[in-house]
Amino acid sequence: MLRYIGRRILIAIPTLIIVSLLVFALQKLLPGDPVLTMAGEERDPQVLAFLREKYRLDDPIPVQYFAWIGSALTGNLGISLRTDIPVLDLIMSKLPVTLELAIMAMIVALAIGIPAGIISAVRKGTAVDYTANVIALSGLSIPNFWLGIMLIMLISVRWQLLPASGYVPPTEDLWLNIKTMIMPAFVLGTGLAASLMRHTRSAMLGVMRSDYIRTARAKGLLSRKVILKHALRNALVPIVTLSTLLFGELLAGAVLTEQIFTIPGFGKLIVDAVFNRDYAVVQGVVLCTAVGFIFMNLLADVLYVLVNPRLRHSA
Amino acid sequence: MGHEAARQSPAEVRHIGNAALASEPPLLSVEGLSVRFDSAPKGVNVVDDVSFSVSKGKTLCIVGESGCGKSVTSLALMGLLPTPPARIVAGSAMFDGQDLLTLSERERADLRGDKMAMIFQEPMTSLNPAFTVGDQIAEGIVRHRKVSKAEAMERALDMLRKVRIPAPEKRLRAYPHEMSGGMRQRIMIAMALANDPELLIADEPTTALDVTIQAQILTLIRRLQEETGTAMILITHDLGVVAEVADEVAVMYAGHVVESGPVEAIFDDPQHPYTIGLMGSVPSLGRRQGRLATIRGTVPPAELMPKGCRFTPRCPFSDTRCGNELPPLGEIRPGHLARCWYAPLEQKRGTAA
Amino acid sequence: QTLRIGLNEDPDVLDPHRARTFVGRIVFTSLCNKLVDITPDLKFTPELATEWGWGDDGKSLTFKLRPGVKFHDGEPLNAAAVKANIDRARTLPDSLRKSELSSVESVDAVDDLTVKINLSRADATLLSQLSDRAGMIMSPKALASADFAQKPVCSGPYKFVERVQNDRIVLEKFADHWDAKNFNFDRIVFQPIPDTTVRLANLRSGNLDLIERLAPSDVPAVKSDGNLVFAPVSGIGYQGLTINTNNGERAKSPLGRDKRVRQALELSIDRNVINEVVGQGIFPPAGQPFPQASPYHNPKFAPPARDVAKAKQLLKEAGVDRVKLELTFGTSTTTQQIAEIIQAMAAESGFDITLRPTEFAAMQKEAQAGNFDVNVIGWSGRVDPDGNIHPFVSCKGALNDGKYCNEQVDKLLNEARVINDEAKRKQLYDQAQEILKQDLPIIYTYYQPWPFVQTKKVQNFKPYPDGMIRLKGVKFGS
Amino acid sequence: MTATAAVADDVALPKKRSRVLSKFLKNKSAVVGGAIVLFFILAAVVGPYLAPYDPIKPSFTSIRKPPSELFWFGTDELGRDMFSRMLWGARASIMAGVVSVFIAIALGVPFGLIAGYFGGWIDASISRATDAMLAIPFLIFAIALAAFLGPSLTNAMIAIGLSAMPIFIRLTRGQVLTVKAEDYVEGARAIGLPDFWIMVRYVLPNVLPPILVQGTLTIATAIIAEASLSFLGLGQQPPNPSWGSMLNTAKNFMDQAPWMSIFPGSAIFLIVLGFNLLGDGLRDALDPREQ
Amino acid sequence: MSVMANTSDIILEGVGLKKHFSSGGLLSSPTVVRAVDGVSLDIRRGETFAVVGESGCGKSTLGRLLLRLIEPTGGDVRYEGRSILELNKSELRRLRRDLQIIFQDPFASLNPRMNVGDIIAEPIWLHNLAAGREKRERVADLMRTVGLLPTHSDRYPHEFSGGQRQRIGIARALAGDPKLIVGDEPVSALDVSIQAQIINLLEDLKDRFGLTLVIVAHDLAVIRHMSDRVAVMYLGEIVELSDTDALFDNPLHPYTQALLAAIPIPSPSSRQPKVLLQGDVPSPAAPPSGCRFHTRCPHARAVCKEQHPALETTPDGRQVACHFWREIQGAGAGSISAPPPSAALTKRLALYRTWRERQDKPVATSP
Ligand SMILES: Nc1ncnc2c1ncn2[C@@H]1O[C@H](COP(=O)(O)OP(=O)(O)OP(=O)(O)O)[C@@H](O)[C@H]1O
Ligand SMILES: Nc1ncnc2c1ncn2[C@@H]1O[C@H](COP(=O)(O)OP(=O)(O)OP(=O)(O)O)[C@@H](O)[C@H]1O
Ligand SMILES: [Mg+2]
Ligand SMILES: [Mg+2]
Repeated sequence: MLRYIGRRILIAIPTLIIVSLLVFALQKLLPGDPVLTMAGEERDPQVLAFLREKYRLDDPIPVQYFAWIGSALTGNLGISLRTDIPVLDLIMSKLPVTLELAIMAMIVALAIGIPAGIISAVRKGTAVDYTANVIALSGLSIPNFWLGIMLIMLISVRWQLLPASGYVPPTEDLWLNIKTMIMPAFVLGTGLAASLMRHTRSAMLGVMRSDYIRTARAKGLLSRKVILKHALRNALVPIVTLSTLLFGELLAGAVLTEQIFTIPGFGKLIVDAVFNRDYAVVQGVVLCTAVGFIFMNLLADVLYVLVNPRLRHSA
Repeated sequence: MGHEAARQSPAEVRHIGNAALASEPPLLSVEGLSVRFDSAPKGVNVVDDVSFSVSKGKTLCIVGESGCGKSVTSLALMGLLPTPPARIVAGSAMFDGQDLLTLSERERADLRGDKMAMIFQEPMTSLNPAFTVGDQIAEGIVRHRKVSKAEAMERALDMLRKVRIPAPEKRLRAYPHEMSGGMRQRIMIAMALANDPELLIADEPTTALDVTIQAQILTLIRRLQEETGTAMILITHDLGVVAEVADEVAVMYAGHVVESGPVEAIFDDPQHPYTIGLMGSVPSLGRRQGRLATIRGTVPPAELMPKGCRFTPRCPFSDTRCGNELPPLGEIRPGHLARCWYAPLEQKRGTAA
Repeated sequence: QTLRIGLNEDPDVLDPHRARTFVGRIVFTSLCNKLVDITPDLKFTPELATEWGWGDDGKSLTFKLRPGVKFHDGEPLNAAAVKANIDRARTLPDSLRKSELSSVESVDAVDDLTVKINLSRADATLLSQLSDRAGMIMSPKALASADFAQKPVCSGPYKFVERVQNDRIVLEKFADHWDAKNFNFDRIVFQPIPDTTVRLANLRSGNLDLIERLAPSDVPAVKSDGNLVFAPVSGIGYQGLTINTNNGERAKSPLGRDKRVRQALELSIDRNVINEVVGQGIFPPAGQPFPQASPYHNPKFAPPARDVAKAKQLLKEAGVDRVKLELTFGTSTTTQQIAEIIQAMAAESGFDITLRPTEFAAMQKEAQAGNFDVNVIGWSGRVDPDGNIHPFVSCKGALNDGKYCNEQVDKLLNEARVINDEAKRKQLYDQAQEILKQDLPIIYTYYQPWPFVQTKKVQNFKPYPDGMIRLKGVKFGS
Repeated sequence: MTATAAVADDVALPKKRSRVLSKFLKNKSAVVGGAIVLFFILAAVVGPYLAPYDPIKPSFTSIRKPPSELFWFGTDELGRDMFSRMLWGARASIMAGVVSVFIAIALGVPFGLIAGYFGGWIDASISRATDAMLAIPFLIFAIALAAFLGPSLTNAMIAIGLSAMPIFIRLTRGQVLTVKAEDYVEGARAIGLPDFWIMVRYVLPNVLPPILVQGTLTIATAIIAEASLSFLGLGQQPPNPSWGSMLNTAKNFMDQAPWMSIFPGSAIFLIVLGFNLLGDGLRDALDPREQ
Repeated sequence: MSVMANTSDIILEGVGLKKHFSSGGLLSSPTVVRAVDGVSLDIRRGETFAVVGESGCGKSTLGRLLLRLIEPTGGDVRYEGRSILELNKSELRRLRRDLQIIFQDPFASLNPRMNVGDIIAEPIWLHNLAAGREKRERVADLMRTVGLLPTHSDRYPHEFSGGQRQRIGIARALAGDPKLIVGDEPVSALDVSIQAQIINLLEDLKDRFGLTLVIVAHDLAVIRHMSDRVAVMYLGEIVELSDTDALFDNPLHPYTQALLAAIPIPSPSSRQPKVLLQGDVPSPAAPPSGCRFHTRCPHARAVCKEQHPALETTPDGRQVACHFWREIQGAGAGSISAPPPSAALTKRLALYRTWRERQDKPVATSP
């Protein structure tokens, strides 16, 4: 197992190198001049020159790249061009926020997706199945930003039930924290619930067709037990794997959700950074999400092995 | 039940025949079982008017080509047919004095794995990969017996010993993937027999196995049957297997039982053209005897299925009547029935027409 | 008591010398005191300096400092501190205040409470610069630390507590402030919420007490909401169209070469429609860079009424039938609506306008490179008239994207910079405007308003034309 | 006996011509999805000819009018007829979905095919690059690309297409690995068919169905992505409408003019739903395991 | 059965063939599966050569090695005396015409997206054997040859039954005028009645086109019926190679003996208890030392565990790999004495054949 993980990590290295190249190239390609953005309304030429020098923006691109990679390898991701805050600090302070959002959204998605998937697989072809499908697909089909604003208008403004936006650290006020996160988590989670539901459904359908389900029924087990023990247990293998991979999608979804609900997380950080041409932040954050993504992939594979006795024992 | 009726249906004839052979009433007696699938064209049942019976301690073999309805028949008996699309449209199956087909789902579930058990064809996929073998055997015991999990495990261990699995204590905690096909089929057998069923249905239990392993499994099944006196329905398409284990044989073709009777009668004196063609199609193990006698063509698809004898398009002896009128399951000799207008063939088709 | 303020964006570095954003100035207003402040009618008023005076020939400026003022870290605010700050603003490599203080030659701490600023040339704009970030005084002791921007230490009525980027900036009442009794809140929380709809939603749901820059489209809704108070003020900034008259290849178009075409464009635009349709009445039409509140405003340069016939006539004179041009603007709903309206209106007199929304960072670069025909630009405005005109139309102006260059205009504007006499300056600006009105390097469209909205709970809030939030006297009603 | 006698063995063939089609038609959700998609495509094609008003020209006398007989879907903030704009916007939105997915497939499938078929270092390099692209969140990638290319609908389509490409590379590659192991591919090698032809005639047609299914699902994603890019100003350019950009403007008028968001919002919802249903239906219809 | 071919005329020869798969190693260290481990054999022109053995013993791998569909780890394959491993591209293409393969699974072995006409025409197109009308005629001919209706050439594989698909596969194999066809379990997946049809068809084709057949199978009855010589494989090695009749009459290797003993005999009257092989086939990834069969062999002795027996040639020209073949001869022999069918069955089969032939006739004369 360790060996396997080791190999997977080795494979991740070239991926990370390509990611770093991609990120670097991508933002060099972005139109606009970070210094102009930084220099503010007055655009003092002296200041422009100074900033160019300071952030080595006049160096040849390869030099810039290696300088960045060099310091990144020592754990120094540079400082934000906009606010002077070290990028690592930014990442560290935003990560928990996005993670909280992602986890809560995941809970929403799981809580909706899995039961709905099971029910619609078991009741395949019935009205229940179609209803569950359409509801799940609705989650997927409504643009996040629209749903978000609708919810704010309705729940926060009209009914004044939940705070409209913002973020309160759980350490400060847990209840308020949860209250602020409910809507964003719901918006983000419903999008994922659909795909989770679809996958659960098809995994369940696949499993329900398999011979060992027939065996279980031949033993006289009752439907409930057959479904919840024999079928679900096996269907969980692909679902668990998928759920970890969905974190990537969560992160992407978080970009817009955080934008709408003004949640100071990763998504907002990176979008702002892209628009402000805050190179150091863009590079650092994308690299960090890429590492996260690769880690999630690895986790998915490991989980796959762990929940799958067939593989677990050969480990 | 049919016995009170004055008119004798072919099935009743066969019953009398059976009764003449076996002293006690059959454990299971199926009559006129018909199953259809929603997708099939109207009037074409995958299993049509199938009747047979099995007595305690005896083995009934059902043979026939792939798709002829063997599995559907057995699943119908176990109550495991997917409904929809499958639907039992007629028939009765008396088991231990009750008609299986009229029981509620709950009652069927109570019977399943208890008084009647089943072994499936695919040992590789019929065990749940997520649970240990012991767990899967014990589960069935806990379901039907008032025992604790530990007691059930104890019983599972006994069963492993019974099916001759080496190092049973260790195997109890093993997962299915850690075992070979033959081993898994033994587990399946252990699972099926764990509650001492009165009837065991084995659906092609050895088809997926190598010859040497097949021989081991067949021997095992036969021995266990002798020990427990369980009645068995064994489904196969291998005439060799039939010859080795059967007491009674039912030959199925496209959903009909075309011939049935004691194993010797079927092998030594086959009556239905399909049975004869089947025998001619099997290469002999002795020195080569020339070309194989073949059955022409393939089973027609449901929409082209003849109204009468379903073997008509492939039968060398057939004529127009065959295609239009379904021949009765006529008694050739006591207990030996054939569904053919021209049986016995020498008499009715002996001279080249 | 906590006052929650919704900002339009997240401020940048919290170091007045290096900061560049408008919202940053809003935060600094509560955090840092400056030498002088302004009144709502743009007069200078004492803050850290109690009095000031120009020296001979306007080549020096002397401030008398308020006694007993303390920084948030307890250090005393004295002449030395002021000198240190102004020197820092002039010399720090990445100071953005350098050009603002370019006339300053040296600073003398005459005594503990007297500072004399010596100039290399007379500079009429200096006082206004010192009423803004260049005049904010930070604790010299704190300045020594490398991460000042993370924990700014000033002498304003509120001191810095914490900042979570993109989320909030928290200030806390500074009890030792010289005017502490006039500041009523214990805490101020600034929350950047870029989406106007969401910002307003937060105000309505009670999460915020005050927001800046309401979207004009929400004006009717706010006005009809009994819980909210709409507090707009016409700003000192403006919105306009910068025309590429002299910057690279793209200036060589009929529009860039011929002022008649530009005049035709101006005549095609009905500023009142923009005001009513997009601005919901808070976008007063502009025809010059100086706001109505400014003494330099001249009614003579009022915007012309729309006149399609005349516009067509001008185009004919210029020898063009239809003019193709691209209108570049930053991605915002309001700007987009204006662009769409201009496109539709100008089409009637013969302009085929393609619209090109560009995100801000890219737009700036393109503008500098001359890669545009017409840019929609906005200017937040400066108290001194120079700030609203000089950088934009002088030949070397840092913000002169169209590279308009007219020696006479340059001469007039430079002259106006060094004269302290208001009447004389006004004359010079009028002369410049006379020329600009003909040449039209910039077509002014409307004055940038600062539409604030507050809940009814907030009392005594007075919006200033510079868009800053001054909390003196502001309090919660019962 | 002569071999021709064997003809006699051939009795009759089952008639099972359009099994896929009939399975598809039996699948209710697929049919509903297909109908929705068809309806919208029709609207996109002929809609502009049916539009009662100019979708671009503002009319300052009819600003933000609620739906009425004159303006079925009401008017927008510049007095333009929402119904006409919806019809025109359909074209942009559907194009955005279809074209970007077309780009993703046209680029992704060949890469996946080559990676899966040849394996080795070719596979390794393509796969690592794919991983890298997948590791950057989809929307971030699309935003950065669109910003680089400059805001326009075409560029948004390219950006979305490129961002969606790695999914197709990965899917194709995985699919190729399965198909490559099939006997019929080995049979093709056995008759000496060159690799190129094996890829074109054997592998490609057999990997295509799941890719087409994924394609319809990605169209849905792409339509939303265009809306999101519009939300950030990187999609369809004004004054031309796309549902995404209309929605983006409309959200500022959510209170005063709800119709401005309800119609484009529902249209996006419906068409995305339609494509999703269609994709799911196709999946079932093309899956031999499904009944 | 008569050996038609000249013994010295060897068409295809495998010399010390080896194929090792380094498998997976997903979680553990990679394991090497010795699927084929040092197999030498020669196939004579015109004969039917059978390879038999339990699942996983390497039969299919051997079949593919002989056609160079996979590259051997070691050893050589000679076709008409020439190593096929050294062929250049165009020569290899030419070789692909001569050597063909038919697969076990009739459902997986045809491209589901090509119609039958195209499938069969592909080799003709590829090797430029014919074009246009001529090509279509050849396809029609081939279809008739294997017993399909040429009018069905525009149908797709899924519209055919298993047996018919197998015929399509055979037609495709025949399209390039091959000299030798490898059948990898060509009838195992078929029903008994269809299996008989295909067996007959293969025999007819073999006679008609003078083909050499290599049949990989595990059904011993089929092998006995079809083949001239048989190679018995166990865990990647040949343990016995002999003329078919000799092998069935007097199996030399204990494994062959066990294999024969395990076959169920289709005659209920001759039921008898059997001596059965115990245990399972060991994994080819970790084959036992010495004689690979020693773990299951009833005659195993100490030396079997240590020494690997060579494949030696017996005086009567058979080959066997067992240290003790001389001593255990006949230990399992005669087990396969299927009793003659009953008189009634014989009579009725004869009647059936007569009617069956009559049934075919009218069709055979029709165009
Ligand atoms: N779920 C189903 N829906 C529709 N038709 C079915 C279904 N299951 C089985 N059938 C049809 O019923 C017929 C009988 O199938 P069954 O499985 O009983 O055959 P079998 O005799 O067991 O064949 P085999 O030897 O291949 O196991 C077949 O033609 C099959 O196509
Ligand atoms: N491509 C491959 N990669 C790894 N291992 C393989 C591969 N092909 C075959 N093997 C292994 O080689 C061994 C021999 O396989 P082969 O297919 O030749 O057996 P076989 O005798 O044809 O069996 P069967 O009767 O099941 O078809 C098996 O253990 C198999 O798992
Ligand atoms: Mg079956
Ligand atoms: Mg094989």
